[in-house]
Parts: sequence; structure tokens; C-alpha cells
Amino acid sequence: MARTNNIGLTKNDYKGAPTTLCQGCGHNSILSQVIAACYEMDMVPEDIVKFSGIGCSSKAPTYMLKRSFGFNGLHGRMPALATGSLLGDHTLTGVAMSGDGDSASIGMGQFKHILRRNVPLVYIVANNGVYGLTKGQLSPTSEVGLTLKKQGTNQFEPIDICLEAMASNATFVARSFAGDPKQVKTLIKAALRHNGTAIIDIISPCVSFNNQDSSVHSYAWGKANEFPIHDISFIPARDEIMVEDFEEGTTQSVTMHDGSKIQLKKLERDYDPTDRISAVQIIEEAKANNMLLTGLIYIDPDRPSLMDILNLPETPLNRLPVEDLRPAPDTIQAINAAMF
Amino acid sequence: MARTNNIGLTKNDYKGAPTTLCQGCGHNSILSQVIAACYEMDMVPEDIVKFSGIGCSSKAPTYMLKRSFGFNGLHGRMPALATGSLLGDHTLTGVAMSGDGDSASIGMGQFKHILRRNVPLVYIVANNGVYGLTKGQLSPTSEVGLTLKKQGTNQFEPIDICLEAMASNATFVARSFAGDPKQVKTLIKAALRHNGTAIIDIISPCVSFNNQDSSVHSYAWGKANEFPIHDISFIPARDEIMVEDFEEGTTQSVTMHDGSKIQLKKLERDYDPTDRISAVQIIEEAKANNMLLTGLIYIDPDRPSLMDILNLPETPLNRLPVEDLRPAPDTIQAINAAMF
Amino acid sequence: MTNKVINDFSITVGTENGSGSQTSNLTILRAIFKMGIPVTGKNMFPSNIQGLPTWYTIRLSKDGYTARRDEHEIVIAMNPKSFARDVADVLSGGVLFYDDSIKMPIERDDITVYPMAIKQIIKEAGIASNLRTMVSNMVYVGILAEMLGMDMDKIKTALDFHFKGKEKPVAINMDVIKASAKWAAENLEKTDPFYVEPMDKTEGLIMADGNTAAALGAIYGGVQVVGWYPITPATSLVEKMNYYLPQLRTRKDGTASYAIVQSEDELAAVGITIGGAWSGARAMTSTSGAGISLMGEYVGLAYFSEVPIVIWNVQRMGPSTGLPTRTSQGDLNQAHYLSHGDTKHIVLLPGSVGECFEFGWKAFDVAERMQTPVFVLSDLDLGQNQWESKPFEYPDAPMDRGKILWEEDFEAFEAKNGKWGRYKDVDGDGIPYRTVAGNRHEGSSYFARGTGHDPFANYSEDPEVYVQGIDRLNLKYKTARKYVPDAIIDNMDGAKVGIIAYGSTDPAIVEARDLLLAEGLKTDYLRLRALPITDTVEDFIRDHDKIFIVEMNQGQLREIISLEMPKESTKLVSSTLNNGLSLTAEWIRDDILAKKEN
Amino acid sequence: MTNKVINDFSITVGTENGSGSQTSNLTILRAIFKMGIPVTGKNMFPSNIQGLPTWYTIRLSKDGYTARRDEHEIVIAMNPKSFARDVADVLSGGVLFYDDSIKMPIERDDITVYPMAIKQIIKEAGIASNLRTMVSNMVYVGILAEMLGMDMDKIKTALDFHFKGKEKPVAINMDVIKASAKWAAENLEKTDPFYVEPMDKTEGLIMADGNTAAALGAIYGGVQVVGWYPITPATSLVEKMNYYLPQLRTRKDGTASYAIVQSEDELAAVGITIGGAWSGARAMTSTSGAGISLMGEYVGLAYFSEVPIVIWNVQRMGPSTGLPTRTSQGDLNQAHYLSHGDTKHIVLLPGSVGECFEFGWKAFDVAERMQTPVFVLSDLDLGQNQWESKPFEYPDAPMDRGKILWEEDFEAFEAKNGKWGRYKDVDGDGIPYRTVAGNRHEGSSYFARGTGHDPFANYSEDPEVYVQGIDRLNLKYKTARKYVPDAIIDNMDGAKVGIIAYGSTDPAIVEARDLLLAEGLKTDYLRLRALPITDTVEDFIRDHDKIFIVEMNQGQLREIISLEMPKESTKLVSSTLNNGLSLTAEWIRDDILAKKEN
Ligand SMILES: Cc1ncc(C[n+]2csc(CCOP(=O)(O)OP(=O)(O)O)c2C)c(N)n1
Ligand SMILES: Cc1ncc(C[n+]2csc(CCOP(=O)(O)OP(=O)(O)O)c2C)c(N)n1
Ligand code: SF4
Ligand code: SF4
Ligand SMILES: [Mg+2]
Ligand SMILES: [Mg+2]
Repeated sequence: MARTNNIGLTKNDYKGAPTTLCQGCGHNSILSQVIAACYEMDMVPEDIVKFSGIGCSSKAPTYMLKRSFGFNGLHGRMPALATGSLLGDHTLTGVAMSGDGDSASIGMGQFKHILRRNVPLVYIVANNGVYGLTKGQLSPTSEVGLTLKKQGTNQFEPIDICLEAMASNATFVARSFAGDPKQVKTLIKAALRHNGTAIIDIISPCVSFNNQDSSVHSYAWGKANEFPIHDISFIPARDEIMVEDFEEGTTQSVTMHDGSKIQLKKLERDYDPTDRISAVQIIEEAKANNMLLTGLIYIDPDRPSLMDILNLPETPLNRLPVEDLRPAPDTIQAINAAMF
Repeated sequence: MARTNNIGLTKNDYKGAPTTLCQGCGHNSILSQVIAACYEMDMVPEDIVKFSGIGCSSKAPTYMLKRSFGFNGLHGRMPALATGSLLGDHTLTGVAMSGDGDSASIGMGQFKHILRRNVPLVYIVANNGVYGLTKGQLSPTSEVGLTLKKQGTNQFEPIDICLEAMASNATFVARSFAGDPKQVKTLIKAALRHNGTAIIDIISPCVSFNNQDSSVHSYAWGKANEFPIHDISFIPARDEIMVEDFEEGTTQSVTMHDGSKIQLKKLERDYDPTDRISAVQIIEEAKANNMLLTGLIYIDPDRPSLMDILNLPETPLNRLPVEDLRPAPDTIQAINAAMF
Repeated sequence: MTNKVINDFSITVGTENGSGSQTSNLTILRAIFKMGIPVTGKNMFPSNIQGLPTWYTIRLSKDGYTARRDEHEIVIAMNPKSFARDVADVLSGGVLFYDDSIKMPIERDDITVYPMAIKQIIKEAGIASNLRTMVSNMVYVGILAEMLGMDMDKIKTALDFHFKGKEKPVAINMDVIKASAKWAAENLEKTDPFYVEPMDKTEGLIMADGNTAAALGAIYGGVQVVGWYPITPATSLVEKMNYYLPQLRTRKDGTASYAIVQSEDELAAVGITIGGAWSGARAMTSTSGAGISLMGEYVGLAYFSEVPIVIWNVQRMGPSTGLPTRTSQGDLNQAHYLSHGDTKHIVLLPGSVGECFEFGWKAFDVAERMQTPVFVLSDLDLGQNQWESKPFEYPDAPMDRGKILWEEDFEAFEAKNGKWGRYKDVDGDGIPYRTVAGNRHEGSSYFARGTGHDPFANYSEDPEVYVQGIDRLNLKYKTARKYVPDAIIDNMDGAKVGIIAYGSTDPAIVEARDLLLAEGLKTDYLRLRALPITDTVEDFIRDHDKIFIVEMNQGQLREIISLEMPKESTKLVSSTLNNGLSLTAEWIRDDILAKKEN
Repeated sequence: MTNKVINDFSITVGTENGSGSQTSNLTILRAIFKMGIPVTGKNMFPSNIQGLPTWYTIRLSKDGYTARRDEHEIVIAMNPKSFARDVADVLSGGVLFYDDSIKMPIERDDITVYPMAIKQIIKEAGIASNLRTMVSNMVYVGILAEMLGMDMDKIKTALDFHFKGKEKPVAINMDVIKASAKWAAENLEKTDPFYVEPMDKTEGLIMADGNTAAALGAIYGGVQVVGWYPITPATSLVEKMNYYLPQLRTRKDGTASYAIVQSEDELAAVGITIGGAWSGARAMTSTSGAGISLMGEYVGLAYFSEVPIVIWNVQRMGPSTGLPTRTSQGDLNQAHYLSHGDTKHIVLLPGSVGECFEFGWKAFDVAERMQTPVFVLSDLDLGQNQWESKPFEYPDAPMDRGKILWEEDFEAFEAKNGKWGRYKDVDGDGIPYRTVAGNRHEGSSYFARGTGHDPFANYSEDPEVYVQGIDRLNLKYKTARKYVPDAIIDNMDGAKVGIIAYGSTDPAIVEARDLLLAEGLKTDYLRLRALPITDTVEDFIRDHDKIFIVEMNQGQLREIISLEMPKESTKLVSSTLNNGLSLTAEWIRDDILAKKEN
């Protein structure tokens, strides 16, 4: 018999349609980690809703969580769709998958503005520095000097997803690498519990169009240049926190909205992801030094989300009874009187 | 007789149609400084081309430089229009006027991407923290807590134009205040000589909808809270630089693409606007401390512009002779042979 | 002095925008309305905030005609910038009131001219100097009231309303008005024939603008998720929602039963709307011109993935930014076909403030029933001007949430119909059963997309599956004929000629028909209220020899009907004018008479 | 064995995408072409990168028909995922080649079946193991060549072309092909009737795809500023420009006479294009489906401010994302009317690869002459597949830059015509004289805008100025009839029935007319090449009793023509199929025959 999690579901219950992405595509490993994280966190698949734009990355939601609703929207315009849908039912947990073209090019505006609104959403950018689905064009995250077959050499400064997120006051900013599944999974778990938009920029190699060893979005480069800023682990709220849970070497622990905890173990240097200034600094530094720094770069677990600001009821909007939707007949007189 | 500049033009030659903006609108003072800067720099009005989106701010180009071509485009989509037009004739000097709604809301994507391309353009954001032309809605640069008549109180973190520009690797980032005309003018002069996109975020009070003393976009607040980071002056290339030109107290001098020089005099603290990290830091600091820091925040005079990257000829594209546009008749055989 | 002209003339006030004259104009309008006289007011304003010429026209019509007229019997000229034009615009035999500080020639001897000593009156009224500009526009209210015989109590009522009962501003303004009336009584000698007298024709009516009505209608329709972006003249629609929602739709526990998001642009606005609707909330957006063009791609997605959204387009003059403060019906075609790849949408066409309210709620019922985007086309004239209206009527039907399945519905549904599929046509009407994100029933979920899909929402590139899907969408569109508001017909005995119109032109058509009758031409009138056209419309067209389609564009409805009824197309005659001003009855009469014999 | 079937059958190859089979299929296509046999190839591929079933169909037609056929005499089945379907798809009497590692039942006794020992052949050919997958598709090329009698030299020519003469890959692939042919000769016994034999029907022709042709045409048309964003199937159009521009349009001093910008999205792409054109550069963009919808607002601006841009729409299946790798003509209506507020655009409709080249340059002439956006509607079939074509012809007319004034033109112009105004109709044809940013003549500048403007480009809200402006735009649109490519007519003696079609359906129409003739129905054929329709089109319609309008959408051209010619609309009959596959002659024949008597 297949192994089950605490709510009696097998891993298979979290899978989706068979992938049609290329063999070896980084996006496939990311989606496996979404599946694993949801399984391990005992999420009810029906409590999750998936969103994406258009691109190979945006196809990924089809290949995971088949029991969840999902919407494969328009190129670059997923955030609005997710915002509306989660307003319609804010008791759902939103999981979104986007690409570097989808979010940093056509989607730049929506990417920035969902952050401003702090809509609770796990927002993964599967960043391969290239347009996969349209077969290999330069993307805004392509590095200067990247040469692609039909495109020539990029000469524009790349956009840094995490720095952009910081500039827009994001409350959860992480970077990871599809070749580091354990970290990816842990970050997704934490993101699933974040009461706001959780940006995870995951370097996710495109084996068909941008996997030369010299490319900063390749497996080889990632393997050689990844530097985790800390060792990160996640303890869900329901697991009672015992002293022993504090793993040896834990230097910092961040408490999430629901009581879950993120534990960080120091590696080479001290790093406090609740400090905005150091977050911006470390991103700039990594950029200047050409390093793939990974981990939880910034977190502010307390800023109100859009749902908090809008003062939504506990019952989601889509389940409100008709009495809540249509004012009572006697109100109409007052309204007419208020005209002139 | 009216005073003339070195090319024999009067100030009037730089003016536009009578303004239809409200009396006291910050945008009016900005446009006066554009006029003054162009006049003082002896610019030939026919060498300038104006661009804008839609908004009160975007109407401003009508009220200046009547002898220049101008295009009042679409809300938020001025940068693309300017990019195309300047590619069509890169010997023109582009001057653009936008608003906070125009650039930070609907125009966020184009704002970021023109910076990536470093298109030579003086890009002024007349930032009043409100939608003027549509009569007083909150804008993405409205501060948390700002209360507007028909809109209630803003609860979303404001977008910082300068920080956004830094995140997108802008090569010229300045902030000023419509109530500080001298600084505005100097920054515009420097921007006119910058070989790349020069962002000037100018706090420009809207007297009709957002000028309460407590509002960070009001005259009163600006007057009380402006802190220039340096005293800035500009020396055009043609003025031979003598030792005496170095004004007393000059601590730093930045040489522009064409040989012009920006001179900075230290005020309270040392500040080096060619250093990316400190630029980001000072913006963050100002933000944290609620200060209106003004001046030239960052400059990189050497990064190639889009025109450099595209290897454009000296003669602008719109004046190339037909021989340059239509390949010679004998080429067609080779092309047909190259088919199959 | 000629015969008295009572309650049957137009007054135009020429001022500067941003000068506060709007309050004065509305006060006159409302006072006349409260005197029981049918009245209508139209604001003609420039696209800026302050300092440019702006006009406000008030038409009184004892016979109840509320369309705009081109002629003004009375002109109040307050603005030097438009003075010459304003003077020229007074109808011969009419009256000019003007601010006597304007020292410009008035070369007309066919009109009565009354100078108004604005500065002096204000000064003498003892108004604090900081308030003078603010209230100086009240002077013409007082003078006009005196000279026409308006009821001071009704003026007070109007001011009370405007200032929401705040005593101080009401008192200050009333003082100026009274002082001005007194000054007029003492200084001006009435030599013109124009008078107002009380009637009882507005009893039981309200005054409102279409955007407020639409906002309230949507609120009674249960609106929940709104993504929007400001744009003239649609802005006030959502701003009114923001105003009324807290009082009408706050839940007992103090939480909100709705979520309004001012988004970063129209692409996001419609995206939020689609997301909300896809989760089963009643969702809408409201915009104009450029905003609709930006929504094209997303509307195609909603059409193809069958998400019920409502889009209000408060039309203004195009193309492009056009004349953003002028009215038009130029977006009908666009709404009908918006997006690439052969799409066709339902369009509702409210023709009055009352219908703005009605379609405000009904649009949701149609959208959810049909599972598709529904456009509601209002316009600047309807949306922003004050119109007489019957009181808003509480919805006369319960909400129609359409074919939606929740957890508890699944078993029965599948027992009866077999396995559920999101895009399966179970009832043969083209409308499938939908589930919404948030349904926790295992097997209720599906993956929505803009790409090809089969009845079970699976991705498909199969040519036959594709064609079947499109055939079903077309069938669904046919079914919509049964669910959209039907056309309204008003016949004259023995008429052979028909008129078809829609939207805000209704008052002008009503009046034009009387004018045409006076010329001996009887007309039947069909007021279209939706696309697709219904049997009623087809019958009406078949039953008439000649049909004039009156619209404020270049003939878009004529095109749409021609395509639906090619055999009848040659008898459809376009009567169109699209110049930013709402149509007048005279223009329609003349145009129809001129084209009658062709 | 039945009679030989020579040069008159179709071959379909079923493989997996991303497996490199495209090289093999093109090699077969090109070798047959070089043998002088009329041939056409169509790629039917999924919307992903790797691993899904994909098909390539090659039709040989000694009679020169190049439309797609639904039937395949020969099927090469390489993909287990589509094997069952592929086997079923072989025409009775046809042939199945299959990869013998696929162990699935073949339950047909009406076809010839040849297993192919792919693995074994590759292994025996001594191919290095890292190259095996790459070249294994060449096995079927060799086997097919042997069994059909293809010319090995021509295969070599095809490979030389594909690998741009690089010896090593050519050699490796040729080795495999030869080994496979040898294996076939030794192991398969020919029992089927299909053969290829050399002809001389392709002499002097080239093979090319429409996107390459369009790119080259634009280059010869002097394209200078391109803003674009990748989207299937339009991407290769600009990518080919990027490829050919450096060699054809580098200036003597090594600088570029053009600027191509891959922008962040389509809103920016068209904005850059408009900016470039406004400065007087020849500017274009190229996109598809969703991209066009996103451009709606900006196209309205270009229309109203009269900026000459060219927009290529390489159409794919909508609505929404639709079937992005399938062909359609679903965007005609949209192109014609795109944007809000009553806009109407010129549309060019290339019907062949040669016309893609021709309209590539001509579109700029039309746009600059008319000072308005010009859409060019290609489609996936035309744009991405390889077609036989006459060689591209060097433009037969000098560039028409339209009415443009530079510094040196001003004096003479104003002497003759009085003060210049950007939007003044000087010649009575609705087309004003334009200046472009960069003109340094004092007084040549103007302020362009999307808002109302007078003949001198000044802002105006005046109703009459507005109407005059629109009237001029409409007049200009009429003038366009003289400048767009005229329709092409091919008549049959005594035909009463007409066919109107456009774009990539041409080969199917040509063949269908022969089929209809065989059924006794003579037809005249008008191939439309542009909107607005010209006198030629109107005359053709008037001259026929019944007209079939064949298109791959739901009848959009029929709608457009109906509106232009309401009196004729009842004789227009739609013959439409829009399922993602290009039309076949048989389908058209059957549909027309079925509708003939209605
Ligand atoms: C409006 C629009 N423009 C263009 C496209 C074509 N398109 C599809 S995916 C894509 C880029 C995808 O790149 P990215 O987001 O980086 O995803 P990846 O495939 O690399 O994972 C583009 C341009 C589209 N679908 N819609
Ligand atoms: C596509 C589109 N949406 C909305 C509008 C309406 N609109 C005009 S100006 C404006 C906001 C202007 O705000 P801002 O850019 O800050 O300029 P300001 O008037 O404050 O100077 C809006 C929303 C428009 N013109 N186009
Ligand atoms: S093309 Fe690249 S991004 Fe797309 S599925 Fe293949 S490897 Fe992944
Ligand atoms: S409304 Fe505000 S922004 Fe607009 S002109 Fe007036 S003061 Fe300036
Ligand atoms: Mg990518
Ligand atoms: Mg603003």
C-alpha cells in the first residue's frame, strides 16, 4: 500500500497530468517540490488553487495537484487573475507559477502591483533566463553576454527578480535553485504559510535553449555557484514546538502568521532576513560578485494582506448567503430619498 | 528688446501654449524650469522632441517648447513611443513628462523597460501622489495613511520611483521638488546631456486634490522636509573648464558623455552618486526617516545607450537615402538562391 | 411685451470650470425640479480641471421633453473667455444675463440684456473675503430666481440637499441668493417673457445620474468583486459604489460582503474581475474607451473559458483619447465583437437612469446564466448628467445564479446526467454547468484555460473537439436571446416607418416622433435594450417598410442588424450624428425627413 | 500489383516533437522538389517543445495541386503514442512504414505494411552512440527513398542545404540514409504501387515560407524600426529579419540602417513602431492573436493621429490562446475594426509566399501614402510551412513615401497651398501632408495627440471640427481603394457562380474549382488582396448570381462585404470551416455543392 500523510492521502493525490515539459527541465523539479511540500504539509488539495500565465513554466500547474482548481491565464497577467480569484474565496491557498518572461517582461506591472497589495499567494518565478515556449529568445533576466542561437548576444542589464520584489516592498522574498530540491521544498512550505505574496525566484534551467555551462541559468553554473545564505527548515504550526525542535545551530527563528516557524541555521555569515536594508544589500552584493545566493532573503510576517485591509468576512465571498448580497427591500426607500 | 541666449533666441521661443493646468500646480513650475534650462543651454528648440502619456503632468509638454515636435501618447505607454521616435531620429534630444499614475501604475512595465534599454531621454515624473486629471484618486506613490475625499485612506506601501529606477539599473536617478526650482533646473540641464535615460522624480504638489500640509506631496511638507544631498551645478561642455570654474567647496565632479561636467558641493554628508550601493542605501534611509532627500542620487555616465548598442549611423534613420533602405537589385538573385 | 413663455425654454450658463459653478447650476436645476416642472440639465465641460470655458444647459419643458436642445432662450454669461460666443448664442427674443465686470461689446438688439453687479452684490452681502469667489456664482442663482419667479423655498431645499444639511454653507449661500434677488428686484426691470410657474409633473420622481444608478443597481445585484481603474466618465460609477457599499452591504459582524480594488490599469482591472467571477463571486468592472481596448485580450479569455463577468462601458468620444468629456455611442461594435478569433458578446443597452439601476443588477443574472462576459453600454450623458427618473425599483426577481454546482449538488447532478464536465452541454441549450474555485467536492475542480479544451476541460488540439466547442458557444449565444432584456415598442396607429434606437437618445426620439407627427409622419419606435437581437426586433423590422436606426456613431447598429437579417438590410437607414453632443429632437426630425424618400 | 501511382499521393510522418524529425521531413520534401515534382509540406505540431505527437504531411501532385489533403496514402509511424491513430489513418490500398520497435497490433489487411529496423540499422551503420537519437529519423528517409525510387543526389542536395554545406553532419546523415536504403533493398519487398519519378515542373521555382518572404520583403521595403514580441507563429518573421538584415542592410561604414527592438510586450512593440513611424522611419511589428488584441488602444492612436505603421498578423486559432500552433483566418474582422470609437483599417491579404514578399515592401508604401496603420494578414500555414514559389521579384516600383514634407519642401508647398497644417486636406483626397519629428524647419513641428484636433493639429473639442476631421478620415479611407492591391480574377467561360477567397486558401480553391468543374459546375474566382474592397470586387459581385465566400473563420469577409454592399448581401453564401487545419479542395467542393441550390 502506498504511503499516506496525516490526512490519509498518498503522494499521488497531489500529482497532476503527466508533464509535457522537456526531460530535465528545471520546471519539472520545481513542480515535484510543490507536490512534495503540499503532501508533507498535509494540505487538502481542494483547499489549494493554482494560477499561471503563459510559458513552459506556466504549464507546470497542469502537472501537479490535479484535485485543485487551476487557471492558466494570459501571458504576464496571472497576478490579477489570482487576486480576483482569491478575493472570491480567500480561504483557498493560492499557488502560482510564472516564468521570467511572464513576470519580468510582459508581466512586470502586475508582478509589482500584486506585491504592493500583498495578496496571499505562493508566487514562484521559474527563472531560466530565456523564453522557453517560444523557442529560445532572450528574456529580461538573461545576463549580459548571453548568446542564443537565433538572437545574438544580450547587451542589456538583467532584471533581478528579488531586487525588484524588495523595491516593491514585498513581504517574502526568496531565491533558490531547481538543482537544490531540499531548499526549494522548504521555501515553498514556508511560503504556503505566509500571509502575503511570497516571491520565490527559482533558477530553473531550460535544457533545450539555455543550459550552456557558462550561462548563469544552467545546471552547471548553478551547481558551481550556489551559496545558500543559511540552512533553512520549516516547522508547521500544528507540530508543537519543543525545545528539541530547535535544531542544533539555529541562529534565528521567524514566527509566521499562523504560528509556524522558520528556523535558520547560520552558514558562513550572519544574515537576518527580517532586515530590509541587509536584504537589499545582499542582493546587490550577490549581483556584483556573480554569486547565486539562495535562501530566504527577506520576510515580514506581519504586514497586513489585501484580505486584511479589505476587511473580508470569515466566510468567503463566494459562499455568502443571498441576504448578504442583496440589501433588504426596505432599504430602497432610503436610497430613493437620498437621490433628490 | 527681449534678452536672447547665445543662439539668438528669446525665452519666449522656448515657451508653449498657455497652460490650462490649475494655478499653483507644481507641474507648472517644472515646465518653467524645462523652458529655462533649454533656454540657458542654448538648445535649438527644433532639436528637441517632447513626449508624454496622459494626465495633468502629461499635458505639460503642450505648454512648453512650442517649436519642438511633441507627442501626447497613451496613459502609461509613453516610453515605447519615445523609444521608437528616438530610434527614428536619434539626433533629437528627447524630453518626457509623466505622472506618478502614468509611470508607477499603468506604466510600470514601460517605465522599467526603458531603463533597461537606457534610451537617451530626460524622463521627468511629476509626482503628486494622486491622480490629478481624473480628479483625485489614490496613486501608487500615495503614502500610507493619506486620506482623499472620495477614496478613503491609503493602506498600501507607496512605490518609490527612485528605488524602482535603481532596481532596474537606471544610469541617471535624481529626485527633486517643484518648490526648489534652482535644483530642478540644474538637474534637467544635466539630464539633457546624459547619454541614457535620466529619471528625475520631482515632487510636484497637486493644489486641487493633494496639498494638505500633512501630505508628503504637498508644498508645505516639501518645504519643511527637503534635504538636498549636495549643492549641484552644471557646466556645459562648450564652456571651457577653467580651474576657477570649480566652485569653492566642490567635492566631486562627474564628467558626462559630451564633456559637460556636474559639480557637487558637499552639504551635511559625503555622498558619491556614482556608487550604486550608497544610492540604494540613501533612498532606503530617506524612506525609513520620512525625508525628502533631493539631488542627483545616482549617475553612470558611461553605460552604452540603446542607440550605441544598435550601432546606428551618424545620419538618423529618418534621413537615410533610399540606397540605404532598399538593397540593390543584384542582391535578389543571391536571396532567391539562398531559399531552396 | 409679448406673451408669457412659461416653463418651456432653455437656460445656459457659461462659466469657467473649477470655479464652483456646478453647485449653482445644480441648485437651479433642482429647485425647478422641486417646483414640479419637467427639467433636465446637461454639463458640457472641457478635459481639464480648472480655468477653461464650461457650459451648463437647463431645459424646462412643461410637456415633459427632456432631450437636449441646441437653442438657449436664456444665457448667463460669466466667463470673459467665452463671452462673445455666449452672447451670440442667445436665441433671438431671448435674454442675456452677464457679469457686469466683463467689459465687452454686446452687439445685439434682438435680445433682453441684464447686467449683474456680481462684485458689488457679494461685497454688500458682507461675505468674508476668503469666501467670495466660492459663493459669487450664487449671485446668478438669486438674480435668475427673481427674474423668472423661482420659489426660494425650493432653492433652499436644493442647497440643503447639496450640503447634506450642513447649516453654515446653506446659510451663507442662501444669504447671497436672497441679496442677489433683492438687488435684481430693485435694479432690473423685467422686459422678457420667460417665467417659471409651479406644476405637479415631477411628483414622485427622483433626480439621479446613470452612474449612481448603475452603482446602486450593482449593489442590489450582489456585486462582490470589482477591479477598476479611474477614467472619465466611468470613474464615478465605482466611486459611488465605494460610497454606498459600506451602508448597504456591511455584514452584521462588521465585515464587508464585497471587495473593491483600484488596480494598476484596465488589464489588471478586468483580470481581477475574471478571477473573482471564476471563484463564483459576482464581479464587474467599469471603464470607457481606451480601457475597453485594453481589455480585449482578457475578454477573449473570459469568453472562451466561459467566465461570467460584467463590464460597464460609460462611453465617451473616440477614436483614441478622442473627446474624453463628450458623449457618444461609438463602442457598440467593439463591445459586440471584442477580441481576436471570432468572439461575440452579449451587450445590454440601458436607456434611462432607471434602467441603469435595473441593468445594474440584471447584468449579473444574465452573465451568470449565460456564463460569458456581458457588456453594459451607458454613455457620458446618461452616466454623468442628472435625469428625472421614477424611483429605483427593488429587483422584481430573485438572483439568478445560473447553472452552478456546489458540493451538495454533485450527487444528484451526476445521478441524473452522468459524469459532470465543465464544458458539457447537458441541457441542449449550449450552457454547461459550472463549478467555481472554492468548491471542495472531490472531482468538482477543473483546469481553466484559454487554449482548446474538450467538454471535460482537458486540453485538446483536436479539430473536431474544437469545432464542437465553438458550435456550442454559438448555440449558447442563440440561447441568450431568451435571457436578455427584450426591446420595447411604442406604436402609432397606421405608422409604416419604424425607428430603432437605444441608450441615452430615448428622450430625443420620443420628442422627435411628436415633431415628425406634426409634419405628418407617423412612426413606430423600437427601443433596443440588448444584443443579441430578439424575435421582437426581427418582427418589428419585418413589419415595417423602412426603418431608421438612430445612433451616435457611424451606423454600428445598422451594421449589426444587417448581418443578422441580410434580407432586410436594404430597408435599414442610418440616421447618425456623432459630434460629442447628445442628439436633439430637431436634428432627428430633419434627418429623417430628409432621408424619408430615398 | 495494381497500376503504378506516380507522383500523386501524400505521405504523413508521425513522430514526437523535439526529436529532430523536422530535418528528415524537410529532406524528403526538398529532395522531391528538386526532382521536379510539385510538392507541398505541412507541419502539424503541438504547442510544446518536446515529447508530444507531431505530424508532417507531404503531398506530391503531378498536376501541381499544393493544397493540403485529408488522406494519406503513405504513413510513416515512428511514435508509439500516436501509433494506433496513425495506422488507422492510412488510406485503404496505402502503405504503412513503422518503427519495428513499436510492438503494437496492426489490424489492417487493406494496406501494405513495412516494418523498419531502425535500431538495428543505426547500430550497424556504426553511428556513435551519442548521435544515435539525432540521426535515427534519417532511417525512414533512406527506406522511403529506396521504396519510392527517390534520387539520392537530390537527398544529398537537400542535406547540403540544411546543414549549410557543413560536411560532417551531411556525411553522417547520408551514411545512415544510404545504409537504410540498402537495408530496405535487402529486406523489404515492394508490393505497393507508389513511385516517384523525375519531372520538370519545379524548374525555376524556389521553396520558402511566408514569414521568411515577409521578412525579406520588408527589408527590400526599407524597414527601419521594428518593435516586436515573440509569439507563435509570428516569431520567425522578425527572427528572419534579424538574420538577413545584417547582410542586406549594413551601411558602407558598418552601421545599421535599421533598429530592431524585442520589447517587453506587444503594447510596447506597437508603441515603438508608432514612435518610429512618427519620426519618419519605416516601421512595423509582427504578432498574432493575443498580441493584436493588446495593440488595440495604440492602433486607435495611430489611426487618429495618422501615423503610418505596418502590422503583420500571422494568424493562429482563437479565441483567446486558442490553438496556438494551428492555422486560421479568424482575425479579419478584428483587423478591419480594431480599437474603440469607430475606427476602420486597411488590411492586405497575401495569398502566397510570393505575395508575402511583395506585400512585405508594398505595405510600407500603402501605409505612408495613406498615413494610417496597415494590417497584413498572413497565417500559420502560409507563414511557417514551406511552399513552392516563383523567385522573389525585386520591387517593380520606387518607394512611395507619400505626402511628406522636409525642410526643403516647405517654401514651395506654402507658396502653393497656403499655411501648412498637419491635418489639412489640401488635395481633396483626405490625405494631409505630414512632417516628421526631426524636421528642423521652423514651423514644421506639431503636437500629435489622440485627442480631438483641428487641421492645424491644435487641441479642439469643437463638435464641428470633430465631425470635419472624421469626415476627412472617411474620405481618406475611400481614397485607399485606389492604393491597395487590387483583387485578381480568374474566370471560366460561362460561369454564373463566383467564389471569393483570400490568403492561404488559394491552392485549395484552385483545386476545388477543377473538382467542381468535373461535377459540372463552372466557377469564376476572385482572390481578394485587400480591404477596403475595390471596384473590381463590387463589379464581380454584381456580375454573379451567387457568390461563395470561402474562409477559415465564421464568415467574417461575408459580413464585411455585406455591409459595403447591402443590396447584394443575400447572394453571398458563406463556405467556412475553421478547425485549425488548412482547407482541402474536397471539403470546399462538397460544401459548395451542398449549398449550391439553397
Ligand atoms: C500576449 C502574448 N504574447 C506573446 C505570447 C507568446 N508567448 C508564450 S510563452 C512566452 C514566453 C515565455 O517565457 P517565460 O515566461 O520565461 O517562460 P518559459 O517558457 O521560459 O518557462 C511568450 C512570449 C503569448 N502567449 N501571449
Ligand atoms: C487607458 C487609460 N486609462 C485611464 C485613463 C484615465 N486617466 C487619465 S489621466 C489618469 C491618471 C493621471 O494621474 P497621473 O499620471 O499621476 O497624472 P496627474 O494628473 O496626477 O499629473 C487616468 C487614470 C486613460 N486616459 N487611459
Ligand atoms: S523548452 Fe526549456 S523551459 Fe520549456 S519545457 Fe523545455 S527545457 Fe523546460
Ligand atoms: S488637478 Fe492637480 S495635477 Fe491637475 S492641474 Fe490641477 S493642481 Fe495640477
Ligand atoms: Mg523563461
Ligand atoms: Mg499624479
